[in-house]
Amino acid sequence: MLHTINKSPFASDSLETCRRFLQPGDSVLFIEDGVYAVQAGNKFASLIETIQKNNSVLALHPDLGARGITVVADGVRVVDYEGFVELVEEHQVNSWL
Amino acid sequence: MLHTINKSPFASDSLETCRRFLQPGDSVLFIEDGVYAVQAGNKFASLIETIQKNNSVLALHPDLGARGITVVADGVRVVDYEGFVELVEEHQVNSWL
Amino acid sequence: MGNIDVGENINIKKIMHVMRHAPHGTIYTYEGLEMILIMAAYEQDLSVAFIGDGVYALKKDQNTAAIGIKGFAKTFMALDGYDVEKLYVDQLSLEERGLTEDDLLVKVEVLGSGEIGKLMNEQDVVIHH
Amino acid sequence: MGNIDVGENINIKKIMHVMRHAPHGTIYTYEGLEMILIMAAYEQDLSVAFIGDGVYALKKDQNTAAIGIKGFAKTFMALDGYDVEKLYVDQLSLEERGLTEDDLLVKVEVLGSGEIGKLMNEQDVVIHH
Amino acid sequence: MKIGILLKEGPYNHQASDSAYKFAEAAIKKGHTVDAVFLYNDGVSNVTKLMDPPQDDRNIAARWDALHKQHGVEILACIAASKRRGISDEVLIEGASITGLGTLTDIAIRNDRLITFGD
Amino acid sequence: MKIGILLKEGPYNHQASDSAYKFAEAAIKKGHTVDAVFLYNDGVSNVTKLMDPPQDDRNIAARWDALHKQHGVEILACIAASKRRGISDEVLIEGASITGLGTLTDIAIRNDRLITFGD
Repeated sequence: MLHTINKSPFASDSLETCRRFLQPGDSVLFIEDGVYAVQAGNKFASLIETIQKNNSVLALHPDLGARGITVVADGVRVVDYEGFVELVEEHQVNSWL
Repeated sequence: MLHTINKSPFASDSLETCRRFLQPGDSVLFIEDGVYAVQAGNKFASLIETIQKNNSVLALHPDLGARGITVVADGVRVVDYEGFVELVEEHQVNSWL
Repeated sequence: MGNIDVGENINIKKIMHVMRHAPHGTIYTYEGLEMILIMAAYEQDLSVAFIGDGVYALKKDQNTAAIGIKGFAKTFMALDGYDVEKLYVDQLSLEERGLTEDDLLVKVEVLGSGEIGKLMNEQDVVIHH
Repeated sequence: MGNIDVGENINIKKIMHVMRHAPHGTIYTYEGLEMILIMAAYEQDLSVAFIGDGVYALKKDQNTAAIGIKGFAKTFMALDGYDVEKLYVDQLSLEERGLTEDDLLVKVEVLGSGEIGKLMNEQDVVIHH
Repeated sequence: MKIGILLKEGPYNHQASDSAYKFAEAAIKKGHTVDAVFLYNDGVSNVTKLMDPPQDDRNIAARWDALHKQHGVEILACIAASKRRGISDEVLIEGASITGLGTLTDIAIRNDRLITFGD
Repeated sequence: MKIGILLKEGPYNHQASDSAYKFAEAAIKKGHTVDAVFLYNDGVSNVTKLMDPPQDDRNIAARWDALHKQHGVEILACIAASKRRGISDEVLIEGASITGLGTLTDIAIRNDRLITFGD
């Protein structure tokens, strides 16, 4: 399953809530304001590291760029909309709103 | 100053953020989904107690009733819209959105 | 409908609705419920999960008269009559909010997040409200 | 306008705009900025505080071309030309986000929440965006 | 006391409209003047006359219209925000007008209080 | 692959509209069929032809209209949600229609994927 998270983890509980429901092998894609979660060096760094033990973590490049995020946490894969579509080809989608 | 908070403290950072900016003597009024903060026995009980050392804490009765909240944390004053207007008579307003 | 053999009914989809917002502050729960009631007529394999502030939707004693908004909490009690019987509530979400099953209007299955996560994972469609 | 003697100018109001949302995910910061630019023409005592995700509005290197939304970060650099000079940034909000003053597009005053709280308290009007 | 209201969310989707209305009603009842309700962001969608909720529900646009007609409260939608969202004179309720942000500034200046409702 | 999209927020105020559009565009470019964009909650406000943003900005309604005309993507607004928010045939762009939630159920059933964008 592909989980998308579109809200800033500082403002919303989406990330903290979603992570409890992840199954091993699920992917997590950060989009829109969600991408702030993977900015290198912020207070969610260790949470992102923990999630990566069982899940791949991705972030949408256009949204990172729009927000001036140039460096992402280790191991986070950056994809564009084409990559987003590929993820949707592979998985059913669970958009955490 | 009267601070109003209208978001659930579980879903949003409004309460945690607002509290850092409170000045002694300011009042805090919980409205809409904000009233979940003062439901007795939830995980924000000690935060509400701390805030009450320097600030009065109020909650809007119509919003409590709509959400089935029958018992509020100790010391929280419950007001209706008339009481809300009285608070606005006494203070400038700072609505944390 | 009872149990459906998916092998013989390839058009039966597993659809989970996830209630994530508190009621009344926003319309998501209410319009979500309207969606569930319509979908119930299509004989799909529907379930509803209440997660985070979504558990508040089921709180007893809601009375919206004084805010001038239509109440709908009791409509959840009618879901059973529409054969929507799979109602899952996230245990930690209840606990953090100082709530227990006794505070809820309808009979639900209280599950750990791992169990709900597993059910989510089996769905064809997941819709958050 | 420089310093205004409030005693002689009872119509000068202290108005603080509070930026609380990240840019682009919602329009609040952008339409907030439009509001500030108009209000700037009215010679009131304006200030802008950046709190929580609001600090992201000032982040350098924003390029919105690939999301198809108009960028506006640079408009904050123009505020000075409108005599909106009181820009306050909450220190803890920066720190939690792994940011420093060097990451910001414009020169601001970085203050503790107590200091910003005191300034808020002196306002006639506070508008959150 | 003279009070201005700033409303930043659309009808039904957020409680902000309802809270703002209930507050205005209570303030008027206590003898205050509610000078204006200024609609910003999605708030501009409060005043379309095409709104047609179920019969047993409140009609939010009609309620603002009545507030204007009965108590002289100005109901004002920001023009820039309205244009983005498809609110124009064509669909506006009688009691509302479209205006600029300068008017909001005037409201902030001439009232004793400005109170915001939103998300 | 056949893909349905559910869009739950209005234009401009939330990025959801833009994300949904960019996703649809990319999916079509990769050879997939985007069957329909179903508008729910404030999402119904995406398709008013009265939308009139600044000239240097995107016109979100016109963009949905073009997506329908160029790629046959059905653009559908929920009738109950539309009525609450003042979206009716009177203001609808040509490429969109108003329909019931049953249609969304059909979309969920007949597509390989249903992906939601919202707040």
